[in-house]
Amino acid sequence: MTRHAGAAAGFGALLRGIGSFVWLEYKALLYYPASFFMTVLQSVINMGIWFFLSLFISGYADRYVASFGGSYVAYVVLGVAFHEVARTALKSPFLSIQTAFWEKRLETYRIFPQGFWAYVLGRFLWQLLFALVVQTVVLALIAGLAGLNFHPEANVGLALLTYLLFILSAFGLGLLGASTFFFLEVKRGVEPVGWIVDYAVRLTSGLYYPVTIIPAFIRPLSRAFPHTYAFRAMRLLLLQGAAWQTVAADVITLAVYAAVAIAIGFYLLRWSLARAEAGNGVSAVV
Amino acid sequence: MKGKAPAVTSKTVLTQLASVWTFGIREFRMWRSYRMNQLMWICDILMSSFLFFMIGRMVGDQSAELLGVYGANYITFILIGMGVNYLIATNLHDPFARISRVYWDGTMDLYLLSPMSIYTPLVGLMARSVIDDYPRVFFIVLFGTTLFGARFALGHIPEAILFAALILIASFGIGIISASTFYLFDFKRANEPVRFFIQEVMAALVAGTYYPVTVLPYPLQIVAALLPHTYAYDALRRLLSPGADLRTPNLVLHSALPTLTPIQVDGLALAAGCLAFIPLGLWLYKAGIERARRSGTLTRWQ
Amino acid sequence: MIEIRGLSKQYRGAPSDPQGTWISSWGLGLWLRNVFHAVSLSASRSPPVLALDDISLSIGRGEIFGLLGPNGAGKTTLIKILAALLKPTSGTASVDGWDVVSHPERVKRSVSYVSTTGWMGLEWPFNVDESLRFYSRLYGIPRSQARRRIEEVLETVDLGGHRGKVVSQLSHGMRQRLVLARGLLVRTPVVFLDEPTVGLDPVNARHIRGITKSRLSGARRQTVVLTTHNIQEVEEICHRVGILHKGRLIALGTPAELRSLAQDRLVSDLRVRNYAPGLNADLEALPGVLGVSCTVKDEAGGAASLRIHRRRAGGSISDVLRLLRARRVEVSFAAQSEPNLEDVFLELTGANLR
Amino acid sequence: MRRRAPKDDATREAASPPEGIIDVRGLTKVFRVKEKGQRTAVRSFRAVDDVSLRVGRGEILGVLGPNGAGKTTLIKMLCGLLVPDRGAGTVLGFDVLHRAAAIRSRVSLVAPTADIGTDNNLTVRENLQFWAAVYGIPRREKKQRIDELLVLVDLKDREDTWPMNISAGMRQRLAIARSLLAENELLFLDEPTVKLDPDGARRIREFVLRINREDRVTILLTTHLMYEAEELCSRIIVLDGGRIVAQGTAQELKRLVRGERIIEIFASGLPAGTASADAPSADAPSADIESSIRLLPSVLEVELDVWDGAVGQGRLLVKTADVDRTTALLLPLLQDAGARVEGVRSGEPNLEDVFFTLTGRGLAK
Repeated sequence: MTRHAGAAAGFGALLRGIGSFVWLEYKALLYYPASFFMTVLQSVINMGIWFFLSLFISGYADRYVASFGGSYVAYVVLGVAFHEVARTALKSPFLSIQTAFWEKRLETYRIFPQGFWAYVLGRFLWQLLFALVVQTVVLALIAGLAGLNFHPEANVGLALLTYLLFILSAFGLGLLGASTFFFLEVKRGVEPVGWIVDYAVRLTSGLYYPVTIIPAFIRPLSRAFPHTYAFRAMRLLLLQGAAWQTVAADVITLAVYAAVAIAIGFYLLRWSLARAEAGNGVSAVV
Repeated sequence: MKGKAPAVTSKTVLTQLASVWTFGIREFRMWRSYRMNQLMWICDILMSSFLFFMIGRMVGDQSAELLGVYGANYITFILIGMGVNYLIATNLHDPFARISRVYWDGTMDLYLLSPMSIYTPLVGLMARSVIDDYPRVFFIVLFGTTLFGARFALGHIPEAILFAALILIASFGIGIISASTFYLFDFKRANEPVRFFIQEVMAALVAGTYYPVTVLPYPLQIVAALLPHTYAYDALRRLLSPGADLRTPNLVLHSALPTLTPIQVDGLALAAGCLAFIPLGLWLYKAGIERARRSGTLTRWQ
Repeated sequence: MIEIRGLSKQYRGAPSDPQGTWISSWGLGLWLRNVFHAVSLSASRSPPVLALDDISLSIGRGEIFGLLGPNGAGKTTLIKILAALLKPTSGTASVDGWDVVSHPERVKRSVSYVSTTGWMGLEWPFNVDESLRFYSRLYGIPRSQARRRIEEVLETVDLGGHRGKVVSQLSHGMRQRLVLARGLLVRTPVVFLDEPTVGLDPVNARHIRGITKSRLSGARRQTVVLTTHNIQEVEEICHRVGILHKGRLIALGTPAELRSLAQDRLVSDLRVRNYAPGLNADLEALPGVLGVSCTVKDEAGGAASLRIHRRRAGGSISDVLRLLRARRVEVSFAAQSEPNLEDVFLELTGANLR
Repeated sequence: MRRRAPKDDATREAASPPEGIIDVRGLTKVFRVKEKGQRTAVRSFRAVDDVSLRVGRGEILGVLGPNGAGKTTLIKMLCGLLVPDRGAGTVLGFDVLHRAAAIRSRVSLVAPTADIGTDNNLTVRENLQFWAAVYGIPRREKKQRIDELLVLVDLKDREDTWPMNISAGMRQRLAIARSLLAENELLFLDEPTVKLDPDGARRIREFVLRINREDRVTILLTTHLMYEAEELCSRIIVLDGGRIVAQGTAQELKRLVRGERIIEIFASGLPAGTASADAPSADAPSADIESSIRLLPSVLEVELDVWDGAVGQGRLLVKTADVDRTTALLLPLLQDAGARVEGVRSGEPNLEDVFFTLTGRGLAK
């Protein structure tokens, strides 16, 4: 019984810790409002580039996306918006650990019983909310200015569920990547998991062009990443107005992917952290 | 030590050049100790080229109608755009980053406490683009032609080199302006607004790296006319793409100056950019240093 | 309170490859190299570093224990192990009855760890007050108590007047006090202070020493372990001292006990005029003189400072003075000091008298 | 090593300064600090306030003060890295306000963190090569000068090591070697021993004295360590809150501390008498030595305590207002009287006491 009470108290402490880190990120944003503005602008520009590029070649490309509503512009814009959020989730854990490590805050957080996990989760939560808001605004902007042919009977609820599972899968991969910070000692630059996923996703998951035009020998690679299932399901649901039966397999795959990736990622990160403390520690100076 | 006083008292142009050379050597050593990292950008070039190769597959081989004056090969069109971006990356990005670094690690004080010109550390950076950027341009051409079916016209190589030099100088001017904001306006964060707006916002969106400027709404085309990038992309694509048209006007400024050929207009616009940005950059940089000398913000430590 | 038995810590050596140290690689090159090191047993990693070598020690409740040693002696490593931030390679350690390896979470609840070396890991968007509120939440201090405790520690470290300042506006000394305040928020049985006064001017340093002595050890009855390479600090506030050198505990005892280790030594400081080269050799030839170090300040006037290390038995300062008088060297000042901990340290490690 | 001969344009543009290498009056610097908070406010902060000082050729001047006293700000103004708000004067004969660039190219600075100016991508020797080019040292002199400096700072055997693999003390010496490359006659050392362990700090101090003595480098150094200033500096100025609160030699400053100090001397061969049961008589030799000590300047009180009359073993306590002067005279006097001094201990005031006396800031309890 005491064990349960202890676990509950620990969980409560973790939640308060997460809240504190969200507060910290919020203060950081107020401290440098310019960087907030620049981040938003960057997202708008990135979307703008892909919008104009897809507009430029839409005359040629529309026929390749006939099964997704037939508009290449809508196809790309939707993909980019969703991908940016997933990318945030993918990169967040590693970047959080890296930043805190070099600012010598990581060790400080280890002083507190739940500090490390509160930090990783709190920062992830903040960045996710931030990215969601920004990408929604950007999407609304494009839809308002140029018009996107959303299907009038789209199953929005299922699309949102898919989106959530997609983000969770990416976060699981992110935790996996973050663990390389300690056990592969990737202290600078980028980590391999996120890097490989990012590259492979851009090339094979159907983000910028349908999977069908990829050479057959590369195509199997696309099945290894949650993005492929998520992009297909969300585009079918929102642009084609597909029934839930069409995307059920994708959604279930995503759910399994999310559960497995988060479990493995969490376990590996915990293990690598323990390994680091048995070795050279988690501070920048030894 | 020799007792005889050296004849050289104030630094001559030659000794200033020697310091520039030393900065270049140092850049090379740094590059060399990070040499494994070169693998990363080779992967990067391969990935980007492959990405646009795939997008190009949707366009197909018969894209003369799409590209208009820029010939008929979409991957060539893209690779020239990316190549120019790689070529000017160091010049645009590193001056600010380097000034920021010498501020944070305190070396700016020591640089000033020497007979060296205040511009030497910046000019030394140009060496970085020789070892860091030029090979990228080479690799993107190599991969493009061998793997992704890009074709280049070889009839105007000297003119193309001239245009490459012009955009290098102009971008260096923008780089110095960006660096001078560090001291002039106390932009001490990683992101610097001047470069951000010129490069990441305006140039990225409207100069036409991935699509011709003509696809943009007309007001954005006017914005594009203000950027040196636009003219570099235009001229280099016309000069290097097979089947390109050297005569038909394409940009806003081309139509405004109908008596000159588009290439001539591009050249004039780029030269004007160099003449405007370099002196402005040097002046702002000096003003920034003087301002920091008054406010005591040359380096982090006080 | 703290029990340490046979504690050792070995760091994996950082590769010191002359072309591209670990810090200079990132991305693909770094991954490949690290994977290679991970799978290859014969990889040419640099040898491991033994940071702590078989340390045994026990520290009682309410004690102020000083860990003295030069840079790189292993002081910080020991403290980090005791704070459960690092696991030992072998040996055991327990803090307040909890083993640091098997119960790190309990140990973390029993200790405050204050490290002020280098960049202190403060939160730049927060001001002093917000920082302490942030830390009190991470410590899980109930909201109802947090306010009172924050006021209390602000008063202790004398930052009450600066509560609205963000980190970038604080001076170095204030930042150090803010880190100390973080450690004081919880009333743990043990407090670790890692170089609490390094780089501070005497006023700030004394303030922190005062807090350590009167507040932590005195009023709050906390056990304090502090590391320092400042000898006066140890003599001033520590009940007991351990001297670490190259990872080994080479001496342990009260400051007075340790001083007695160098009991047979005396150090005489003389300031002279008309110093002439060659005097050193003659002085060293005197009975009981172990060594003479001399710094000449003004060659023309022959003004110099002499530091003479002597054995207590055999010879006396008179011999020195007589020799100087014979050489017409004018003594403007003479002082003889009892060995202090610095001399003990130098005696034990042989780091002076090269 | 020999200083380079005065540079041509230096001699042409400014008559060689007879009044001192540094001669400044009324230097003042006010910083405007942005208070970023709920509302951004600008607060001004007087970092250096009306400082006048003069440094002669070959001198080591110490600037002593707590953190934030304005030491670094003062140095930066003297280097030409910071424009003073008010004040005038010359450094190396150049006007501090209008010829800052000329000053900058002729002085050297070692910053408090040794890592400033040390590039981790270059080895020890390559670092010096890099800076040699920055300082415009002719190619043919470069190698020889670097070799000499490496020997001087005792880093010859580490010349191919990466800076991060040598100790903090060695990096500090590398920084000093870097500053000596330019062979400037004026060197600013900003807290040269901060963050070093005692042994490392001692080596730096010995080294500072050596370059001052052998290379005739004029040095201005800042520190907040009292004994360091005392050991190194021919003159010390004490800075607090941007103002000079005292200046003089270490001895002069110590004299400022009011209150008595005690010199304790253990000796044999002292004339017995006082300690014996007999009433002190005028003809006893002990009374004689006591009274003659009492006649020495600054002596306030004398107490002789002989516990072994046979060999005259005992202790002499002298209370004085000026330890140095008394000691200087006391020791020969005792020797003349045939006493064999075995030990001297003096409660000498250190500069820390001076500092507290001057700034009126006691211990923060």
